[in-house]
Amino acid sequence: MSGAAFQQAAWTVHTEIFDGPLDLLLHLVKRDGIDLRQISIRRIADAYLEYLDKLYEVHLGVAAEYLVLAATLCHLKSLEILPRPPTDTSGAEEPVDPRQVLVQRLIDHERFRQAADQLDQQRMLGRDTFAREPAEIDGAERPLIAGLDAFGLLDLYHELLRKQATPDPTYDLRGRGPDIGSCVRRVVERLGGPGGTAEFSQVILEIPTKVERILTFLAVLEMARLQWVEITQAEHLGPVILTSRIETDADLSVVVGRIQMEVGE
Amino acid sequence: MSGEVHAFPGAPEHEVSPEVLGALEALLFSAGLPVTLTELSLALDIDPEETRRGIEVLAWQYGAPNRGMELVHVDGGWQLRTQPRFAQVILKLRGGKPLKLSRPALEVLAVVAYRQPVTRHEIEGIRGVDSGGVLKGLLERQLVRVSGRREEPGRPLEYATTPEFLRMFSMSGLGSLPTLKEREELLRDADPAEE
Amino acid sequence: MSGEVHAFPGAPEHEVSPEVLGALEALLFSAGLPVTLTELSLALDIDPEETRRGIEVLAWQYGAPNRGMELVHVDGGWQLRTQPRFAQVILKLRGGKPLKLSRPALEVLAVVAYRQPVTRHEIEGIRGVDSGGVLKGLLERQLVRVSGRREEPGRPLEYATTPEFLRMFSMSGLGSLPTLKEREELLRDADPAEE
Repeated sequence: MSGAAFQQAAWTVHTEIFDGPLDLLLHLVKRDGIDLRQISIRRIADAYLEYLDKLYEVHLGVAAEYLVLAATLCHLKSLEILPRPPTDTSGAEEPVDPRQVLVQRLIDHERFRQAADQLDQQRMLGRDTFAREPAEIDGAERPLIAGLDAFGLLDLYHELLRKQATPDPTYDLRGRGPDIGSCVRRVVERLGGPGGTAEFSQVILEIPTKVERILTFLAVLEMARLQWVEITQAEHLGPVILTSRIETDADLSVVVGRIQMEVGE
Repeated sequence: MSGEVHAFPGAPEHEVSPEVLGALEALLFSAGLPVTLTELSLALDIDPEETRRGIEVLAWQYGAPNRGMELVHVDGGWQLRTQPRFAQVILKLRGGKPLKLSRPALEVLAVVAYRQPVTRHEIEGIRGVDSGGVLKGLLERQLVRVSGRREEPGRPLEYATTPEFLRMFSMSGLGSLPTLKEREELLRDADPAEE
Repeated sequence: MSGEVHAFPGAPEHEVSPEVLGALEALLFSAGLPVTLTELSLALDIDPEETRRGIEVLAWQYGAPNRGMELVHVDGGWQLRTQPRFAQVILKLRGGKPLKLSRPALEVLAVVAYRQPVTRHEIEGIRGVDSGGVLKGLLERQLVRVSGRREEPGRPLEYATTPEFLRMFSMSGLGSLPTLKEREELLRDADPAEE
């Protein structure tokens, strides 16, 4: 394979042709005409490793999941070469043949690849066939429901009043307006001493104006970069927790001055 | 919305291929909105005159007693619609589902409920957006009524809620509207950790 | 291409009044979404058996070469849709690209469809690749939903397909999924000696 052609082929590992290591393995099995019923682990392990090697040659990063399969194949290959330990006849359970596990995974993978093909051949709404939007029915004829109770109504009213109470601030252009320094101070004070924590969204919501919220957001990012605050999130979409890492006796004005310098304020 | 139904008395003489008729029907069906002769001709890659003849044949076919739609000339284009004589059954199939009040409607209702009698100007002051259309809808639905006129320059109309409003929110009277204080108490009781 | 079009070879023998046929067509046209026989019968105030005959006659009539739609049994109901041979002209009129699902999206959908309820871990075991992003996209498009939690350590979420999935792939129910190929069949297909 010429260099350019190979580069092209290698590149496709991360695009549509190989969607993950099993996909690549299946491709190699088919390419080399390997019979799945008498699969030689050595043959497909070698083919797979050789392919990964070529990827490294062209300095392409290989995703971790490709390496996991490589390790599994090497392990299987070593089992095939080593003599099998005598099977424990007293145990009722048949030992699982790791080769069969791999074959089963390849078969399942192929099975669902074909199922995906079949889905794609279904008459697809929006591609092969089109329906109509439901026609508008004259709303005046239909019964109305509120969708919320009296407390919900009150909440809405309360929300409107609160929005009205905090109009966008007006700025005196001669002055400096809100600055990042005061935002840093606010976050540090809110978190308390070292180890003090608060939920990030709470911290932001307590701040009255949009501009200060944005500045505080930037301040927190900058503080995290300087390792003065730790940002953690226990689970995806879970709450984001800020933890203060500033020593109690640290001079806050130094901290603030550093950030102001960093952001060029 | 009005539109003109073209009922052609006899079968049009024009020869139009079944394929063009089918395609025209599919296009008009899936478009929903009125489509012009030009748009149809471009999509089908045929002469506008042929499209016009096709439309004429199609409109005539929809005149048969076993058809449910009609072809209407509206807004400079052609549109498929259900025949008016089926309005009742359609309403029976689809009209039973209740309509939910929109967020703007709920907001205006909230302001009227807590501030009544209130002028449109005051409502808009609190919501920060024009509320004329929403208010009109609520008046038509009889959730809000005109209760009088404010004694100030321009004598603007004042709005208040109606018995229908009380019914919708299952309240015996305006006295049952919860207050801000009650709301705060409720929140404290519900989740002490949150305060 | 498969799909559940009921093309009746000859004219159905049933006598159905033109009025019922017209009303059925109007109902299906205005509903847009699939409508069940029961819903149609209630709206028309006729016997479900008569509705069924009406649907049969209507489906047969849509088989004529000059028609643009077809009557499809999908998601447990009946829906009017354009005939696939007009997909090109419709897309031309709309000026939009046809809907396309990516290969990974189709594969994840296939695993969810055949193995539901299924966990993310199981999907990734079959595909051999992280599928979180694809799954999220399918959830957003409402082709897949969270159906519950698996009673096992960590209580992982389980996923299943939605009615929107059936509608998109023109299936009357999960029973219409093509049968999965068996192990022996796949091995035979893959056998290089037989190619």
